Amino acid sequence: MNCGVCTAICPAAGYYDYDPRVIMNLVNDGDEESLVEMLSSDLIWFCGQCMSCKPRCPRGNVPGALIQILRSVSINTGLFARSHLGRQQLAIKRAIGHNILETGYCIHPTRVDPKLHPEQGPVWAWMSDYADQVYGRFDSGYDKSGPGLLRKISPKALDELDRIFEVTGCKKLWEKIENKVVKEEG
Amino acid sequence: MQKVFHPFDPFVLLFTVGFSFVGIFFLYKVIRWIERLSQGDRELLTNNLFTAKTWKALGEVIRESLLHKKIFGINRRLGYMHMSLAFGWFMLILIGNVESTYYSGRLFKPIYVSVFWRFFEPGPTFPRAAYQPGFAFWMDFFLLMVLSGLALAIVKRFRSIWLGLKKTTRQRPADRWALTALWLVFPVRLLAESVTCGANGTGSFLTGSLGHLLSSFLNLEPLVLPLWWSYSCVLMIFFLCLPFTRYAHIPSEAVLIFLRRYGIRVSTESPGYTDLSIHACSSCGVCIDSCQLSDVLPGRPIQSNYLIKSVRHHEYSDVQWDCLQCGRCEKACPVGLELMPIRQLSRSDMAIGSKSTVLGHPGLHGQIPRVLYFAGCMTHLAPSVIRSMEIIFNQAGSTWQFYDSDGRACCGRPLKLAGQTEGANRVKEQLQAEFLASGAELLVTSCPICYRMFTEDYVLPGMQVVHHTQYINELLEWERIQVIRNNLAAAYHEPCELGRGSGITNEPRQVLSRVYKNDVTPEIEGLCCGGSLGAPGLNLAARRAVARGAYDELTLRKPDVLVTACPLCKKTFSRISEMPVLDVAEAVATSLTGVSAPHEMMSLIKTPLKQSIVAG
Amino acid sequence: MTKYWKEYQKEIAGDNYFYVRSCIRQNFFPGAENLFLNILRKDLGKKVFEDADHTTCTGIGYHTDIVPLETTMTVVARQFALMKEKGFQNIIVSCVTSFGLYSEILDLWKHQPELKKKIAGYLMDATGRTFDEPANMVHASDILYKYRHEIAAIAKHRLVNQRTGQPLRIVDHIGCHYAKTFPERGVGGSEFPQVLSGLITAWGGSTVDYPERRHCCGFGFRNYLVQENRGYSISQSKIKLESMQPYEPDLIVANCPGCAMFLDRWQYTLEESEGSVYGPSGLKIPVVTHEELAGLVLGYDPWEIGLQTHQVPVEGLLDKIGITYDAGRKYADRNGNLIGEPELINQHVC
Amino acid sequence: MLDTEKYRIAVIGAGPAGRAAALSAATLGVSVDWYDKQDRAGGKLNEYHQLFPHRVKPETLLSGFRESELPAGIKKHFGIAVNRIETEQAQVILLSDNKVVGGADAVIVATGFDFFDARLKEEFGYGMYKQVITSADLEQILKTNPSALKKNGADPASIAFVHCVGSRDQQIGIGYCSRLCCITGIKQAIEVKELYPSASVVNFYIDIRAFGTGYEELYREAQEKYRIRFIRGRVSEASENQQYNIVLKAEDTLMARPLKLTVDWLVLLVGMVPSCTQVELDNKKGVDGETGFYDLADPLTGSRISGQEGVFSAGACNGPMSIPEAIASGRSAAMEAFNYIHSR
Amino acid sequence: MGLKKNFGFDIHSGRQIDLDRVDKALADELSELVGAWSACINCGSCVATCPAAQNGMYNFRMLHYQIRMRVETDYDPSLPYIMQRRVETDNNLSLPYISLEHCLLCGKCQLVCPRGIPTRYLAIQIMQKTRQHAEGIPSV
Repeated sequence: MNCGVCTAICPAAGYYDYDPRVIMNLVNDGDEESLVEMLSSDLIWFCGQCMSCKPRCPRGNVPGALIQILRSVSINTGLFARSHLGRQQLAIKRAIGHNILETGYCIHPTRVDPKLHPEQGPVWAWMSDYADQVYGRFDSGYDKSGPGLLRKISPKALDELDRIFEVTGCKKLWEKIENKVVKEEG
Repeated sequence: MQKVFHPFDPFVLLFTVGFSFVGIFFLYKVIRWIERLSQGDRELLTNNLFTAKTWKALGEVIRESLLHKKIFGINRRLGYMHMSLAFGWFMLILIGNVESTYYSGRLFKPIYVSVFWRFFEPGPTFPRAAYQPGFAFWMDFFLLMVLSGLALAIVKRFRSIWLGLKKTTRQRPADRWALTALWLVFPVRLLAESVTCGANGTGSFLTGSLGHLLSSFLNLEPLVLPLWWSYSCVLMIFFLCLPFTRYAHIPSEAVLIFLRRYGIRVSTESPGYTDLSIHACSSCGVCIDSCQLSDVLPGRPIQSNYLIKSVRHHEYSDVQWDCLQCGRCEKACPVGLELMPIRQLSRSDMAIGSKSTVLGHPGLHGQIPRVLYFAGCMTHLAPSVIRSMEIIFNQAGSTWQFYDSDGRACCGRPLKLAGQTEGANRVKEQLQAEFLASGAELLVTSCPICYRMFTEDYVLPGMQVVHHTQYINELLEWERIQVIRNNLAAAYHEPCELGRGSGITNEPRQVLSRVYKNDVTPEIEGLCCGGSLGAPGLNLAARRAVARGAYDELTLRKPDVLVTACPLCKKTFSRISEMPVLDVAEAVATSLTGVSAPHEMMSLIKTPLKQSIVAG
Repeated sequence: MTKYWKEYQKEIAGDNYFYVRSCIRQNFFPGAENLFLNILRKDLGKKVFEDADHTTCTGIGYHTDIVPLETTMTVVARQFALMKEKGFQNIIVSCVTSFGLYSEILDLWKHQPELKKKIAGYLMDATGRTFDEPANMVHASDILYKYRHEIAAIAKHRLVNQRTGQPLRIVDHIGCHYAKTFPERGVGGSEFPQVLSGLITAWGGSTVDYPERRHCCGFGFRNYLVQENRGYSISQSKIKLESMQPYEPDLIVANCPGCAMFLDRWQYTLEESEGSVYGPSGLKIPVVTHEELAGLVLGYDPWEIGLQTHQVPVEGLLDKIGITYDAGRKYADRNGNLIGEPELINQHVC
Repeated sequence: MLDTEKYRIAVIGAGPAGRAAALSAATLGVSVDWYDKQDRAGGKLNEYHQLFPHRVKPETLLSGFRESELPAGIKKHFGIAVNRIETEQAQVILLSDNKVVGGADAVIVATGFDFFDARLKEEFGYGMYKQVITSADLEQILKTNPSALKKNGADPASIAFVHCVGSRDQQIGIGYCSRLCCITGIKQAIEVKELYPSASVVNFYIDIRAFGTGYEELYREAQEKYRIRFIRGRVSEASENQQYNIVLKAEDTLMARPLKLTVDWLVLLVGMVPSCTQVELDNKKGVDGETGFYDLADPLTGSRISGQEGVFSAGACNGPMSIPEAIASGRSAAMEAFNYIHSR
Repeated sequence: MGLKKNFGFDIHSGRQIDLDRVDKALADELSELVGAWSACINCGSCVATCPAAQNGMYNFRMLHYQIRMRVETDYDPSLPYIMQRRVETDNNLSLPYISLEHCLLCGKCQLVCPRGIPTRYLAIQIMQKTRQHAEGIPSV
């Protein structure tokens, strides 16, 4: 009913030229052309996935979830590579994706380079410089097999993860992202 | 006993001061006016100076500035009032001058001599005195004439209707001073002369007898000088006020007449001429009378003479946005001022330098059309008019194309009417080019506003511009289309822009005479429907009231239908009309032989809009 | 009878938990999770099991749209499988993103059994494991909420300013994915969750209700991970900090590792880039997680629970509460040997 | 000539609908037993300040409730809360807490409605923040002591109204539109503006549903004469700042931009829900599962409650209704009940 | 403020309208002149019939709505709102002025306005007043 509660509390709407309500409209209109236009644009990549919109919508819709769907459509159709923000998927995949399969964690101290993350501040720089001592202080199991803080994930577990990504088609998706973006960028 | 003739008395100084002030002031003014003419206009002036035009102008000056012929046309008494004051006074000066010259024998002498001649030469002490009574008679005669005019003027102040004016102009302080002075001038002169004559036993039927009467019961000698003093004094006051009051029109109007005869017109380029025109307004109040808003918004100073005052005294007010720019006042103005252009100029003070452009693409296609049809933006709100034109075009078998079928084009006049000359020109340039590119020979428009813009501002060599009424009229005359006459009575509402604005008055009525049994249009100057684009400020209620007033006038003679030739007028009337309001095109399209207009259109046209709304 | 979310209490299992860790928490609050386990095991005497083989839930990948839902589901199913194999039914999730994701997955399976079957198939293909849904699934902060009074009973410190005797003014920040997606999974629903304010009040502090209380910290996944997008992230935290500033809070508590990290780090970044400093008398506002808060009141050594890994110094807070600490051991390793210190940030004058 | 004296119709509820039913039945010559849980007639009318759209005092209607003006045929049983109706051999039996309090040939239920409990929309903070009130509260304030709107002695600077609180909202399981909140908001906005001309008054609406005669006119008056601002967008979140003002977050959907506004008072235009003292029937059929209002056998023309003999209903217990509508429905219910008895 | 470190991204307040601080001057002045405009119900008839609006360069409803709601119109009302972008206005003229330059003042909007708002006059007045405000001319 276009009441705008979603936009009202949407962090992205406050920061970007972005309006979840309007996205809902465009999808409801179901006009092919404008849908393609939208999927090829930055528009769908602003959302921060905080889901603040969910508990408010008087019609029980979830704009945030809709965005997820649009994004996966955009990636599967390759339209994502047409927009600047869409192309960022490659960088994210190379970072997070590879973290997951290689370490078993989404992020790992060895992979958050203070130089690339100045905003993390000097304490973080210190932590990664002295990772072994700092993390080791809190858990002797750090980076070792067995349970504990940032334990080394066993090869078996990593292999299982890998298989899961294989069978559930995530690997294919990644290839698509790689190829598409590389092609786009010439 | 021979008296040496060197007439002088201190009191004449007063007059001389005032008179020379006026003289110098206007000398300066005239120079400024001419300076501030555009190059082209100045050339016009010099080229035409020694041609018959000058004589014609002189004639006009006598006709209008002295005899006020036009005002006579409007109302006899009013005419006489203005004439008697202007012409009478002029004659007094003239004869006074002749008389003084004749007796003094000097052609060149101070002006005051002739003005106060009666003082210097009250009695027949000169040779050829025999003629003196003759002069005296004529002087008295014209003095009487002036006094009678004055009487009327005083009546006008208090009972203007008796002079055929519903309203009279409101005064500014300076005006009051001048007015009082002017009113005093002649009675005082009468007294002064009478007393002088009485003391010397001279004078004619007016001064003589009054003097004789007065002398019968008081000693006049001591009164003589004081009275002449006061006469000179009021003259001075009047002259001193004159340049700053409406009385500035006395000299200005004459100058205006000459320049106008030379073909100079109001324009942004010639501020001098505009300023002159503004000074030439006598604020006689004729414009107030001709204005339909005088009744609708009583007391709201919208009318032209107020506009001119505000411009002249730099007192801009939002009020002037209310003017409908129907041009009735312009037509009625006895001084023939170009009131509409002046108003548009005054509006352009707030022009914002519009970047308007006509959007979209012309509905041109394929082969070159002979006729290019330009409906106009307003016509798109009256689609049955467009439909009618289509029927007519096709019936006439003319090769035509619909230029603004996408409803995006605008002629630019609305901008012009709002003072946005610049934007208007930009739009003009654009359309002009596209029209010419179309290669059409004839440009037919359904909108008088566009028509006026096309004819007045556009330059379209090799392309004839007509309003659809003209076009239809020709089609009928050449029998390219035929109509069946019905036995209804129609009244024709003349759109301001079409009739007064563009002088197209006959064609529509000729067309109607073929369609309707009888024409019951009242014989009045065309009224504004109130929908005008000229008046952005006017609120809905006022517009309705104007429309209502015009509608009542138009339907006095009980027509069956009201016919007009402007989509805007049609819309405006439709909203209040008890009877169908048609455009000429609709009237014709629904009476054609050989083709029948679509049913829904017939029904729309047969029932008044109001009813069909109720029904629907 | 009408029920109000505010009074809503969810079901929280009492013992025998299977614990899954959080990527972000391990990285940025390395002391927190072990502290939590210790509190559970030592202070509360509960049974908690941590499986060495459990992995990330891939949540960040999922929310950055590089990992499809089905992949994530299967990974989560694998965690459930591990839980089943170890014979547990109650799962504690450390990460709020994971928690939201687990909730979503369970909800989807509830409504689409065939989807659950499909995932079971995938898991079988990939790992040969089978799984059951947990009987009870809660977030770590829920546990602390459940036992807040017990903790209060054995607490060494109260959240009271020792100098003034006034309760500390504490801002609670609930991770968006804790209850906004599934209000019934959060203590007190989505608008005014009790889970942290419950702890605060139970331990003697007072919560601050400020206009932007329910606003997101601004992680926004891709909006932080890609450097050029980070303006979004920091601007959201700024909105919150600006809004809470007039209340002069002594402390921020967050149950979401991401939120805690950002509210902590962004204070540094905002000072560096804009010179704006928040908190009473221009000292920044310390940010702690729910475990750390519990640890503090229970009297754990601030350096052993990792408070030195916060960018915003906590000493001011410790002094207020009256916790004694050995400044010398702040930057030491587990054997007490000093290691290098982080460079001091250049203090701006504002 | 039929002897209608012996026909007995019970009317439950003494609001506008109940009164209309009772009077009409009496006019038909039937003997009427008139019940109400309160010991005075008028129902919610007693709590209102002004009635839209003509802004008359409710007293003008209440006057008709006076003892003296009741026809002889009506017997009052006020102070009795009938909360169950059973039907046995074409006779209705009225029970209050399982105690029989009366019987009749037919009964007209006119138990009216309750205002939506705004605490259920907790993002607006009703019950938490002092400065957040409902339209019902505001009506009381305006009636009893308008100066209560002043904030520490000063005139309120700004007041915001939120439409559709407890209407058209899946989150709280209320799908229907209460229809009358719009005009209430407009009316109250005008009243507030008249009291405190300096205050800026804003209405946050989704659709303005000014369906009744004179409603649209009042809407326009509010805009043009009183300069009340209407922002198209629903308030999403209300929170309190240190000065105890309410900070609103909404979207101006016409500009497609989120907005923030701080106001002295937030008025929630609460919708209408079935009365909590709604009478219980023999079977569930009589009540609409969705809305909880009574379910009519023939909603287009009739007022007989489906599923139970001899039970009719009138007024807002059938769904949101304006006072004139309720009165009309009361009359028609009486007529229909009469026909029902007569045709037995 | 001391030296600023650049972290490779910008922090900005964003596009949330803060109704607590908006410039009321223009709106109030216009309300005095054309009180009727507050009766607008945003039906869009004016834009539907507007020749200048046809190519989306100009949206009168949005424009005067923004002024009426006293929002600094730093957004181009002519752009479809999903792609609104901040617009740099030259010679510190506010946006209505810039976009009103597309208005042809044809007055069709006035004929179709269901609330009878004198839109054409409104347009002219907005042109004037925004101009005056931009040039700092005290209004008459």
